[in-house]
Amino acid sequence: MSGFSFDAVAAILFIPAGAAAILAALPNYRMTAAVNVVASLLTLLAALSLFVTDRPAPGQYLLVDDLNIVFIVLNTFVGFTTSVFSASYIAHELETGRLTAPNLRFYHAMYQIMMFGMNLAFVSNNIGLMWVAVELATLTTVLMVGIYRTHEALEAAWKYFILGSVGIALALFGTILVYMAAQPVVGEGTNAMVWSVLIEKAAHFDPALLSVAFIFLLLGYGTKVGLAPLHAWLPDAHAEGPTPISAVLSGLLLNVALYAVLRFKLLLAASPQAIGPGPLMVTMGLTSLIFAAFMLYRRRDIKRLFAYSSIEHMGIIVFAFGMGGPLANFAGLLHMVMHSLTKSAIFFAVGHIAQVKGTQKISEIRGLTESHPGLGWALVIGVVAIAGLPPLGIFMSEFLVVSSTFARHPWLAIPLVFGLLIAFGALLLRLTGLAFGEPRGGTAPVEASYVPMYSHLALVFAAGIYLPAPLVAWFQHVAGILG
Amino acid sequence: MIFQLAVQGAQMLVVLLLAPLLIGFVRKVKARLLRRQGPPLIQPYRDLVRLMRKEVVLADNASWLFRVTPYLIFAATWVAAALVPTFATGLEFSWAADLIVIVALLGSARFFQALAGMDVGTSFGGIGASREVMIASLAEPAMLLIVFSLALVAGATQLSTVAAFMGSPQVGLRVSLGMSLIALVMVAIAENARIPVDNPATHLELTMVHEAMILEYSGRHLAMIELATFLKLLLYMSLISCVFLPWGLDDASAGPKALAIGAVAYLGKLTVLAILLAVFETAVAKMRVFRVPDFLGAALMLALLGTLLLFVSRSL
Amino acid sequence: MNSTVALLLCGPAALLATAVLAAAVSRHSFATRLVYGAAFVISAVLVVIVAGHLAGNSGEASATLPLGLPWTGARFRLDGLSAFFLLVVNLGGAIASLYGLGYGRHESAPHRVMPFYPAFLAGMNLVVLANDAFSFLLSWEFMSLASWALVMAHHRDEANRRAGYIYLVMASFGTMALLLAFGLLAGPAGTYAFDAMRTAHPGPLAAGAVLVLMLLGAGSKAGLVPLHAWLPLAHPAAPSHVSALMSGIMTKVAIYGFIRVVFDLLGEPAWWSGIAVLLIGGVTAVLGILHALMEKDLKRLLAYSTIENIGVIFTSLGLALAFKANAMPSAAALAFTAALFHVLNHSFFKSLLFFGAGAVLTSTGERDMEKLGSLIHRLPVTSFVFLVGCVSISALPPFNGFASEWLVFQAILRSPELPQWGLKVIVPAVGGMLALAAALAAACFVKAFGITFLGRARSAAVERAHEVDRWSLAAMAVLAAFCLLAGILPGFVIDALSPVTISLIGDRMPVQMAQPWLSIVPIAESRSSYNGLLVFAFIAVSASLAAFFIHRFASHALRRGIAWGCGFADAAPAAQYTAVSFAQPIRRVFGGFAFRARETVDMPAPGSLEPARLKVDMHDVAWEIFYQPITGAIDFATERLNHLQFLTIRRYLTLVFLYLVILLLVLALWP
Amino acid sequence: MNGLTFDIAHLLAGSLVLISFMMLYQDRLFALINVFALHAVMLALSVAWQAYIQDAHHLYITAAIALVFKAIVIPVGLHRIIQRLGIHRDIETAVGIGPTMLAGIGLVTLSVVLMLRVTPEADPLAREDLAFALSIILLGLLVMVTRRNAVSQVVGFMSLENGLVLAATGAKGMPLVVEISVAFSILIAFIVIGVFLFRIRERFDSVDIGALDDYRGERR
Repeated sequence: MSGFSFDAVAAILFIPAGAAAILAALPNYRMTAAVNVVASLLTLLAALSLFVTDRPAPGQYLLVDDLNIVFIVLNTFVGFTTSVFSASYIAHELETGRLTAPNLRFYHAMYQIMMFGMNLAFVSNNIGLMWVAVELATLTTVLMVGIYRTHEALEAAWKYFILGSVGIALALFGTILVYMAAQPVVGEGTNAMVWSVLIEKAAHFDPALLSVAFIFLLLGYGTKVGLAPLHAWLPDAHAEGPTPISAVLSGLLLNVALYAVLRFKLLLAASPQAIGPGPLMVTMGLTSLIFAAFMLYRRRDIKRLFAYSSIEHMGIIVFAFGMGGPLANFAGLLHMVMHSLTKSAIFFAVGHIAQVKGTQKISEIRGLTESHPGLGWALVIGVVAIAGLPPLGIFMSEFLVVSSTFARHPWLAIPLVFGLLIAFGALLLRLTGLAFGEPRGGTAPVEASYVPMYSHLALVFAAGIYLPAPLVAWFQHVAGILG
Repeated sequence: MIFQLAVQGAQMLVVLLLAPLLIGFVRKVKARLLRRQGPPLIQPYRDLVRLMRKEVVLADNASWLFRVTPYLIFAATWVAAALVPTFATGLEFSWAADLIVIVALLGSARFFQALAGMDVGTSFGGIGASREVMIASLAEPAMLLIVFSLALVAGATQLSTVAAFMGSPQVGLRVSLGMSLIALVMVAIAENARIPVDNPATHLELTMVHEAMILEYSGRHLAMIELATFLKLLLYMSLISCVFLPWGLDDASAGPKALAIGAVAYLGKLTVLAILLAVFETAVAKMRVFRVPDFLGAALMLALLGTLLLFVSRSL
Repeated sequence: MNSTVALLLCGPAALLATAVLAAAVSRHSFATRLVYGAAFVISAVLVVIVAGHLAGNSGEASATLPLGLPWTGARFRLDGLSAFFLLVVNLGGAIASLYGLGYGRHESAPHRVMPFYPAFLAGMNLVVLANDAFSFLLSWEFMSLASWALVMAHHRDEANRRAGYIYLVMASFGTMALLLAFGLLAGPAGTYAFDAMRTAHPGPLAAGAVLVLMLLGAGSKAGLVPLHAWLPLAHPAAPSHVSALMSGIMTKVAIYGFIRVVFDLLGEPAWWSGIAVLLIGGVTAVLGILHALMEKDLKRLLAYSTIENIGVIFTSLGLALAFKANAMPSAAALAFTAALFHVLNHSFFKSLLFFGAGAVLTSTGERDMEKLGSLIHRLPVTSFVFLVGCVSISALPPFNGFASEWLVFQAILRSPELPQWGLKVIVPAVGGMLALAAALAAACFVKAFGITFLGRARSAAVERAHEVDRWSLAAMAVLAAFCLLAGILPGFVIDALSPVTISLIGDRMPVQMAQPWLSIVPIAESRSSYNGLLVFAFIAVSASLAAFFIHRFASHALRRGIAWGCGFADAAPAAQYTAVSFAQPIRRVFGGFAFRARETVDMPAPGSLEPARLKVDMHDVAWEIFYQPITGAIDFATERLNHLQFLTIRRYLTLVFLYLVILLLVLALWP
Repeated sequence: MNGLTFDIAHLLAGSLVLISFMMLYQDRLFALINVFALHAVMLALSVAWQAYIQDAHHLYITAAIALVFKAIVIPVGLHRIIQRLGIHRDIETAVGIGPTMLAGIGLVTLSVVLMLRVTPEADPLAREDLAFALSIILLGLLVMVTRRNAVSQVVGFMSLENGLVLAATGAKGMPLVVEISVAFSILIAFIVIGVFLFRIRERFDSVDIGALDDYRGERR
């Protein structure tokens, strides 16, 4: 049986890779879009099969364990829905001539490569391999952000590229340091880079070396997570790239980087003398939260607005993991999943809105619930969810984070609540402008599939009311691992 | 039981009959103080009867409210007056309402009077109403604070109990009681639209408050309202006398002899108070409307001070 | 899984189903009847069930659903307190739905009202039923969300959008405060079930923090000064039957939350906790009614007067706290009963008044009193029931408002027995504030009724006005009847409240129905007593006697004529007193400190023809002290931080670099 | 290992740091590029030496890449592109040379202090090597943030990356070193091409990032 389940892991990697090869060859864009959707669906199915089949024994390079399995499923799921969304989105782009057929071929191929990179990052059992995978995913997104070739798009991509490369370098140095910390204990060679080995022996590693390593890793991967003050690339990349990519960036790539940080946090937690990662992460989380909350107010571009809200939520998540403890970790995981679903749903809606209104300027979009009820109410629900109002999922995680934090360290809860409120005010202010009032801007009918965004929102709603027991058990288990 | 009811009924009639006489007496004394002959004592009765006989001239757009109000005012005031011990405490229905309720009854009378003032839609009614509620908004809290301090002393808001307690030797002389008395007098003056707050005899619309409200009334309606105002004056006087001069008051069940003493004492007190009022009114001049808040604010402060000082005097 | 609770939970479920249904059919013509009819039936059924439970005095019942927070589950519980508030909520809901049956037809955007209306009712029901922190907060915020959607129903109006925005921001501020409070009560282990919180008593510091947080959280929803800013904006913005629910019912749900935590979960209060609540309540009462007096928009006036009544309720709650802390259960029971009684009464007459305002709005299209007047001729029934509402809310005997305020004063009169000097002195002062508020309330509603319904018509809109539909009238008539009944038979209510006081205070007021002549006696007859029924009878009898005798024996002749205008026949209606001019004397007296009001008169030179002008500028002090600085600070911060969006790549790199170096330094200096 | 091998490795690494310092006070583009070429050569040497003492033959490939690609191809390419685009040859500094040098010294001390906290029983060669690598990385970053025009920033980035390679090779028996160095070379190629030809050229007259940055996300 293990043979088959290894196939599952292999499928998760090879389906996107193969699809990418095919897509690069296919000329017709309809077909490429279709292939893209199908490939994503297959990948999702393969990922789901991981639940039913028993997992492979951790090898030198690949690993499936409690921590990454739901990351994988979430990743492939959002990847699939996004591919559906992008099919209708890109079609419109092609009509309006913002993109050409060759662009699209490139775009779809890149999409699958990116999925491949992210899946690889999740399943890799080797810190070096993970590094390579994360960078692969990053570079592909850089290329896709620049795909419109407009002045702004190119500059956004360039900014992303430069800052990203520095992040890459720092992360690599951290990885090397980890290896050097492990090498005296584990011995030379690949073993010193294998998770399952490292985590066992972590207690004997040199704490000082590990601490330095963690700082580099936190900064390196933190750049990808978009933590302030390393966030600079994120808003522009979201705003200027094609909306499906914004959705994937916010919904998935940030998670990939976060996953990496979590892995190394585990390593550090296992080595008592090293610096506690908690305070660092709490500080960075609060900084990002409050900073992003204030930045939300002056945004004029709708996609950039939600990009900043992603920064804010990454801040919350990192804060939660920094707090640690069963409740906070549980909340962090929950929040991460909920944020991926909600934020990608919001970007789906925003994408169609920008297409029907023909602009991304917040000031030129008004009264959506009048002119386009389907999109408008989807946006309302999405923003209400992202703002942490019940009965949607994020409310539960924020409830847990805030209350547990206040019970343990009241003085940390105050800035947290402060940031949440500031962000709430900004989001609601913009929402009131966008969704209500005298309709303004184009009133062209939408040719969009509501399925992706409403399915996401439905999931978020369901999670806010009821979490299925197995999911809870899994979350609690992982929360336990995270300590 | 029958006797009790009889006493209660007697009280209701007494206040009703005595009220115009009291007014007449006050006017007489004032006239004498001004070296005038003055109207005969029974003049108020004559006025009332004449008004009742006259037809009512009603403004075109007066509503049903305007016509119902006089009777409501009269009824509320009469009930209130009937519940204040005059010549005897512990009447049959005295427990139906304590001092707070009596104040509130007068409040409802005022409420409807102000509405009636606004009903016709002339500016005089408006002036009267708005000034009236302004005065009331200061007089009522003052009154309630007085009630507090009395209740804190006597441990009750039930007038009979209060009177009984004030009659008992355990009261002693208390500074806060003095303050309450002064405050009560000031409130009474304001509530009854007497000089210096308001001038019941004026007929220059702009200077008057109470009269402006009832400017549109005539005939039987006016009679009712006049009677209500008479009753109100009587009410306040008997209130002052039963709380601060409780001598001769006795429980209604004490028998005819005690009641007779009480009645005589009551008449005596009324006379004294009426003379004092007349003297005071002739001695002072009416103040501008916007000086009234200061006047009543003083009453309010006195009452509050009295309440707070109680604790001090208690602790001594 | 208790059957009663299960039954009660079916109510919100059915309401939510109705909401979904409404979303589907809201554009059809039959939707109004369907939705409001369903809401009415459901609420009525709930009323019956709860009333039965209260009457049966059948103790507590609880149930747990496998929803919400996984390891806690969604817990629900029905005890005396929740039963009483369920009664308030569903009674209000039923009557509002009845009103909506008629009013809903005039709705311009039904598809933006009907889906959220049942959801709003469901949310309030769930808040009162919830028995763990998560379900409570979820329902609480859901309630806010639904009402927000209702406020935004007429979203094309800029003012409404602003109202909705401020409302929801304040609401989530309150929720955060509650969240922190529950965090303290739950402790690090995260025991969010109320039953667990009840047993675990926090330390004095934590208890104090929880009290403050509850004042912030529940207070912001109930409208305590200075957290009231959203209320007069949001309540009037919604459709009138929703305004009635928000003002009359939702504020009560907030009070329920306060009572539930402070009296139930928090255990024994500290004596000073009473002082805080007392003072805030008194200030709220006075400032609220002063604001109301200055208003000329009818619905905003009503919203402000809600703030006043909330102040009264909180004052008596504070008294109850003080007495409870000093082990004076009988006095505490008195104060607590007074509070609950006033909760009930306010839900009656405030709904009634908002319905009346709605009727005026539908028949004239005006909310501005300066454009109304003389409606008593056009809307006879409405004006009559509105008058009843005004009398009741002005605390005039024999109506219900007076009964409850009388109880509050009786409770205040027990204050000398308190041991602490602070309380001894503060309580009578607060009593004075309440008296002031009551007197001002009377003034306020003389203005409200006098300007709106009496006098002569101030605009053409009034001429077209005609009486509203039967449903609305029925709803208002029912409420008016309740106001009178609760006023003349307060004993019933007081006795019905005894289980609640027993469960939370441990004592009850003496049995009232045993008293002769149905009068109420809080402590002892020698001390104080009141008999609404008798007073009512006396007034009725003597008034009709007087009328009868005069008409019979004296004269009943009547002649119509023009009003006396100082010799000028029939001045223009504009010459009447307006809402603003009516309030002017009181503004002169109180405006100085309450609003920093300033009057400037520019009088033209003698002989010149241009009119003299009187200009009054007033400030909302609370807004200027508390809210403007915050908005200013946020503005400043965003402006400053916004520069970070516009740096060059090199500068961003510098940020990263500096951050790295700092972290490395920290590490280097790490011991 | 015997002292000599250690000293040589030490010498090479130290000289790399020295060359990084030299970069800090270059004020002409060509000079900077030449110095970078020297840096690359030195890197190649030390990598080769590491390959020799660890007798890990795959490291020779890394050394070769460093030599060919970084020491020859890139510098030549930069020279020619500068001439073609006619960039003026001076380096605009955001921070003066003097302060930059001081900062550099500070950074080196910092990295040494940090790395000496590593427990002494760790391999001394590794410790020294890491200390040097870290200081090279920090200096490279310093060049990037204190120089205004793109060429010098790219050079800074490349020297940073040299530091990484040094660290990677210094780590005994670390797998994937070759792959990583290849990956990085490609990355750098991307950057260089990206800057000069592929995108920026067709949009802007100058490659000065300042011009790039006149677009800052949102127009004010």
